[in-house]
Amino acid sequence: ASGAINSAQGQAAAPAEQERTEAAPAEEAAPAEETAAADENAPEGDPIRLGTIYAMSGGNAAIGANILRGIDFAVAEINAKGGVLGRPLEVVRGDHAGDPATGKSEAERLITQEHVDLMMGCHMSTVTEVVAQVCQQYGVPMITAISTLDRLTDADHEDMDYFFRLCPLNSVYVEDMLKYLKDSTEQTGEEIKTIAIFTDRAAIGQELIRCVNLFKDEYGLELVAEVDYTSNATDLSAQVLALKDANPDAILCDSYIGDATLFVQTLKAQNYSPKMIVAKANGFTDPSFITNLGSIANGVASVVEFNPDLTNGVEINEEFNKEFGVDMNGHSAESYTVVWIFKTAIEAAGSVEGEAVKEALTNLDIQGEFPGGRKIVLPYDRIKFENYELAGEPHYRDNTYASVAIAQIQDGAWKTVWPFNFTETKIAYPAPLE
Amino acid sequence: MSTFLQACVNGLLMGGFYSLMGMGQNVIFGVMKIVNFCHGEMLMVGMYLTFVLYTFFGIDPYLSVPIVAVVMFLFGALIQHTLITPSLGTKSFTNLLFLTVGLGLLLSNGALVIFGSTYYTINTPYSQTYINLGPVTMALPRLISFGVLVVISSALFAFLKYTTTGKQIRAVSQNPVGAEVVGINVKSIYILTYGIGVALAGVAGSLLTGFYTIFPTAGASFGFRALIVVVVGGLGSIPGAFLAGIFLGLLETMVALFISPSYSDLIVFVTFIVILVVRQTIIARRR
Amino acid sequence: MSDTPIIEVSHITKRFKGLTAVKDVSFTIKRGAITGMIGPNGAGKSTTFNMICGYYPPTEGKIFYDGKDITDKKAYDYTNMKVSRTFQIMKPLKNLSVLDNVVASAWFGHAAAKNERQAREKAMEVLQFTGLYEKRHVLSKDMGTPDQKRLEMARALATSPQLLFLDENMAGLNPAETEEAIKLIRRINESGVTIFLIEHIMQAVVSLCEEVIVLHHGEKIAVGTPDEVMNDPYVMEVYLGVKKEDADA
Amino acid sequence: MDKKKAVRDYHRNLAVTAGIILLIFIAIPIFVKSPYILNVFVLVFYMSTLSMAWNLLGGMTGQNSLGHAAYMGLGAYASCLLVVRTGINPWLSAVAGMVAVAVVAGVIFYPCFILRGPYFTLVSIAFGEAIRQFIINSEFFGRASGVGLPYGKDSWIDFRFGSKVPYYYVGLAMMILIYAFMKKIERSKIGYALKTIREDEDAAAAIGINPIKYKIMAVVISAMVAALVGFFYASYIRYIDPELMIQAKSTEAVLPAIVGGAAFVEGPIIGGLIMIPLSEFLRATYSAILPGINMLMYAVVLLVVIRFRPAGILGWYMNSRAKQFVDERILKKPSVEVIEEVEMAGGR
Amino acid sequence: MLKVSGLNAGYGSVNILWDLEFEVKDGEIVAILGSNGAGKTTMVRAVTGMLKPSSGSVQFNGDELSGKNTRYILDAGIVQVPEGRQLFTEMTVLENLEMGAFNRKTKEHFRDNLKKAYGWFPRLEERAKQAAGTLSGGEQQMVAVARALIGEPRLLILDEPSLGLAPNIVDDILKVASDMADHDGISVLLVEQDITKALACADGGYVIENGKIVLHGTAKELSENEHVKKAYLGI
Ligand SMILES: Nc1ncnc2c1ncn2[C@@H]1O[C@H](COP(=O)(O)OP(=O)(O)OP(=O)(O)O)[C@@H](O)[C@H]1O
Ligand SMILES: Nc1ncnc2c1ncn2[C@@H]1O[C@H](COP(=O)(O)OP(=O)(O)OP(=O)(O)O)[C@@H](O)[C@H]1O
Ligand SMILES: [Mg+2]
Ligand SMILES: [Mg+2]
Repeated sequence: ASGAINSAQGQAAAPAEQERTEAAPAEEAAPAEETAAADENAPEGDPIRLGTIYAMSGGNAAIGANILRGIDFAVAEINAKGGVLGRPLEVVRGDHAGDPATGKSEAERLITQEHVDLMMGCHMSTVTEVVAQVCQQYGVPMITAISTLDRLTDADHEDMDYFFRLCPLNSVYVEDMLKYLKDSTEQTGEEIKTIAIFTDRAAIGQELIRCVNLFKDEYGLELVAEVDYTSNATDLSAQVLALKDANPDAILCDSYIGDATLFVQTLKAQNYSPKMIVAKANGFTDPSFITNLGSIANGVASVVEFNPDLTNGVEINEEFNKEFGVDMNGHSAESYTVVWIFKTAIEAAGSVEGEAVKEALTNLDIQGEFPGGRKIVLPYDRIKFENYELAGEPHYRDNTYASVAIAQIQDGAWKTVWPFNFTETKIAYPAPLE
Repeated sequence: MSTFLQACVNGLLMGGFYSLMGMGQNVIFGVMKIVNFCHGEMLMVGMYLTFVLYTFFGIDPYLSVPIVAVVMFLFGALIQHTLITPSLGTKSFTNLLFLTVGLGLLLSNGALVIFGSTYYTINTPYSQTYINLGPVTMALPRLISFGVLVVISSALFAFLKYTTTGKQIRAVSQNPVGAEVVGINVKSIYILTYGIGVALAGVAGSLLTGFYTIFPTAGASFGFRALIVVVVGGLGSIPGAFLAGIFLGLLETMVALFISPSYSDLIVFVTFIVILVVRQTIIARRR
Repeated sequence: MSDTPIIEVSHITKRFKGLTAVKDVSFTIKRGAITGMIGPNGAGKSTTFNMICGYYPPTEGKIFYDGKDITDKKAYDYTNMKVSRTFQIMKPLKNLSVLDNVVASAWFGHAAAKNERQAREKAMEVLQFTGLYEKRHVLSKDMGTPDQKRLEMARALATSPQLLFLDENMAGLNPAETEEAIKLIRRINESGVTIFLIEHIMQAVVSLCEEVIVLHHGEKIAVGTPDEVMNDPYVMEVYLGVKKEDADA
Repeated sequence: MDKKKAVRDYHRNLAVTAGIILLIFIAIPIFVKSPYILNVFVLVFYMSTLSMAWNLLGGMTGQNSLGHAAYMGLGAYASCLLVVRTGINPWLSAVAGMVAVAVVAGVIFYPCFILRGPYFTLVSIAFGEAIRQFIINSEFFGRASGVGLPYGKDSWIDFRFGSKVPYYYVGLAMMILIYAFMKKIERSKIGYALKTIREDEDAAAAIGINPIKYKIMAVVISAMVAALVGFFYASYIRYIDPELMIQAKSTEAVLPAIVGGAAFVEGPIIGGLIMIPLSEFLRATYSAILPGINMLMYAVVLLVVIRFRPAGILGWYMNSRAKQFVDERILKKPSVEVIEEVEMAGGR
Repeated sequence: MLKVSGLNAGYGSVNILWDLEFEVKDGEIVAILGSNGAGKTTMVRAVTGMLKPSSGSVQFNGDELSGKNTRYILDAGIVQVPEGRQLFTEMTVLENLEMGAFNRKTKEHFRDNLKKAYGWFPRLEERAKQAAGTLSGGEQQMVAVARALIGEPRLLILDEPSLGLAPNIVDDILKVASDMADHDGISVLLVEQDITKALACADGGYVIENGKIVLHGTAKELSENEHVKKAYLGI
């Protein structure tokens, strides 16, 4: 199903190395232009308004914070280089507090009161679904950077031609996770036969379970336990005991940051060291995950949409860390990229008019690097929104080139370990958790 | 078998926290007949306080327990004096209920404003120390916490049962006017009890930082469990709250172990309703 | 029909845990009359009363109303049977006006109002009858004891009872106010309502009651006209507190 | 004779004032074109209606429920699932949803009515959580992922519109209808029974009220109205998930009543008109600058009202000069005695 | 002993008591008469500190009590049997009585005082372990009086002690009051509706109407007063 995506990854490795040297002069040239451009253009034009709708308050506000860092970083960068069509970008923030009704209300406010030209959001697919409808109704182009729910772009949404998705779909994530499990034998010498799922009972967890069931037979894996809990759990020891009892070769998990932290602590407390833990990003890749857990996080692996050690990521991560004091994570990197996509599309359309930008997005094809910007910082080298079929279902306007890597925490930092041709780092097996 | 033993120990250790929260809630409810709906948020404030003491002053979380207790007591006393006491006069249970709900909103969003949405933990040299007792493993912080809270609960029980102040508290809880008649300063007792209740929640928060993340809405799940504990253990009964807390902790782990972790919440809520209804029916019959 | 007693209490007993509050008590209440019950504090008067009115089930024994067994009837069925009561410890609907207190009652009972207008009219009538009319817009919690006692009675009357139970409805009234209350009760009785009352104020018992039942330690120790009962030496000793010397003299 | 006229004039003035207020609401969509502002009104309408549902139980019966989000959510689920699974008309599904919720609420709460005061509140929370957990664990209800209603062309039959205006009018009509209904209940036998129960259950039994019967009635009516709101919500947002039933949502349902004045049928509407625009305004203005500050300020407003105006805005108004002025100058209200006298006279 | 002058008090903005003046001497029983709602209980509350007077003075053995809290006033020796009893319903009878011994050094004398109290009300000894809330109305009143006596009052205030009591118990309680006045030099302020009985045991009395004192005199004077006869005795 994701053959195309895989081949993209395969190709990405080598060119990325070459392009790096080429890109350097372009980057150096930029500051010269930038000063000139900044003086003439940036402060003058009417700002182009980019609406963002994320949870700023409520239980999942931490995710919103990471996303907005990425957006702010990109906007600063773009404005410093003269903005878009000579006009500065301006971010107008909305807060959906995790609630679809509030999301709808905010979308309406941003569009009709704040007159935003573009929209980004949300971090909960359930809210994205509602917000996308509002954008469609008012003809405001919207890109979601991180909503991975497959359904968002399925046949029911065929007509929603103002809505685009950058990130991979859940099924892509999960299939890559399973692929990693299989490929790992090559390095560890042990075959993974049984798996267990540990996950939140919220929508994210349901998706993990659904997708694992979709692919497990194809990869010859036996699902021996499905263990779930309610978000912000007070205690996970019962769950950990259930996993311990099932004793799988690998655990797949998806949790928000608080539960992810508690999970690893509880593994230690219950004296259980699974040999392999692979997470579906989310809380596990939140910057505070490693900070909070310290050495006991070593060995946890996760899907990453971005990692600082990716060839294209090292530089931006340094700047980003200088600015915010934390590493760029997948959410920050993806939202950073979306801002650049909007810039590119607007410049291609020559206006910010919704219809024109939508057309430009439909036809957009970014290969390697953004015009006037960096190379794509994510682990793939092309961005194009396409209609296609996935597992026999039609999908619309997804970035089919999107893919993910797998990283593992080693010596207190995320190290990319898969695909193997992307990295030198070897899998630490069994996961030490200390 | 070893899983079962481990589950028992886990339930016991966790139940201790529920007990502590429940006892705080119970002291407040017993005396003022108000359900403190911001009890979980008070726990959260205690967590942040411990965090601040550790990060900026390097005070060990367990050493900060007394400091947190005092600060939270004063904080509770202030709230009682400025907000709750005046509203008690209206005799409106609804208003009092939503007063504490509003306080909860205020506290959790206040934490969000001050500390942001980041999840923090406190890592002490011993946070990753584990003790093995035969087939059972226990994290040292949890064990210490449990010990501390057993001491606190017994102290509280003795305080209410045997000291003059304790008796005054009980007298006020039954009849504030009568208490005034025999010379008890009812308002001070209110301040004292709310202070104690809040301090207990704060201490629970402080102890919890040993193995739980700190974030603005951290208290919510604990707050509701405190309510369950109070009701199951019997309003006003400190030993009841202690046992009910342990019971709840065990129930959660046992349901997760023998039925499914997915249903542990559902079953806990249903059990709660059933216990409540059955007990009240018996009480009503006895009338 | 008219000679069956309106209430017949047959061998009722009530035990609370270890304590027997009422022990094998039997008596009847005569239709159309005012019957009183007296006895020392804790004798079991209110308990007897509560059993007849369906608040406590008796541990043993039966209660008949118009010859029908009503032992197991629920408290809220009584107004439909034309029986109404007041409480020793008053229970006004504190946050409602006096008028609304009574309107609420007028909606219920065997002759319940069919609509709002009827309910109000009936309430107004009762208020005038009980002398609360002037205070109808006062919140009931803002009234003093005698008015609240009167309100208790008004609420009971608004359900159009044919049998009315009054538990210490005159406690806390001074002699002048007691006279007023006595007149009111007599008026109610004259309108055809049978009354059963508990009272410690002898002035009222003597002037109102046709028959008096005396309880002591949960047992019936005497029954008769007020005169007979009050001259019973045992009653004098345990209840009236007439000094031995005085009694001898 | 002129007493009669004074009363008639007063009633006329009342009707005219009500009419003017109604006209203003009807006219708003004609003058206000911003969909966002209309959206805020729609929010006010359905939240106020939900709050009125709560108030029947909380304000009138004295049973403080903190589980109304669950009734609303169940109503939304029932009607959504019916539409999605069986394809029946949404309006029919609304009725079916209300009936279903009424049955569930009545049956589940029947044994709980032995509970008084805070016990009832606690059970209502546990009940709400239990329902939510049940849905999250149920494949039939779509687990945590929720259920979406199909989009499509504007249609009255499917109660589906791109524009806010139809929702505005339906919402307004719903609110007014429920208001009239609640007003009717308040003055009826049920209303008096509920108020009596609130004040004292023993006293209620003494005058012939079966407390359990009437409390169940209150819970069933209240749950049905909440289910109706759930239907409206689902049709408006077109997507529902179990988060709809979290306890914070139940709290939100109560605040309009508390702020407006729980003792009055109008309380939830007044409170809704104040609190919902306030919350929207605070979020729009401050949430992006300093996350959390909006809810913080909202909480402060709530605390200030409870602390200093414990009877709510309406309770305050009732004892204020403003009311005196309105009564005397605008409505020309005669004294209570005069009104009473005329009414009683008219009755004979 | 107790000298009240110019006392004004009320609830919120409503003034109930208007310039009250009265006096209770050592060992004297003073009756306060007045119809319902006249302000008698309000006066008791103002004297005992449960209600802050808006102006005026309450002097007790030369000590100014106005504005002091209940505890201070209790320690000074003014103990009341409140209207409505105000017992601790879930505590046992014995515990209720213990609660009466908070002031001064009464804790030390508790055993002796308890014995005395049981002497006056033998029924309480029988019911010592029963929860006060389940006692009959009259038994509860006994507990309230006993609780006050255990506080070793120098001035005992009884607010409607006869309410709901059997005639013989009323006599008992009034007799206890007179005995204490006669033998222990305790003064008694008696608020009572049973005016005949009250005046029979009192030395002097005051009549309050609408929050003002309208009459005062010896018990004999009052019981012969035409106004008292007409308005309060219904003669
Ligand atoms: N807490 C209160 N708030 C407002 N008004 C009150 C309060 N308590 C009493 N009042 C009013 O004060 C007035 C005097 O009441 P008070 O209780 O002092 O009368 P009383 O003489 O003791 O009557 P009773 O014989 O009924 O005990 C009454 O009009 C009463 O309504
Ligand atoms: N619910 C209960 N539990 C235990 N004992 C009770 C209960 N209710 C009443 N009693 C006891 O039963 C006895 C009779 O009480 P009851 O209230 O019937 O007395 P009464 O005759 O009405 O007295 P009074 O004249 O003082 O009102 C008392 O000794 C009382 O303590
Ligand atoms: Mg009695
Ligand atoms: Mg009084």
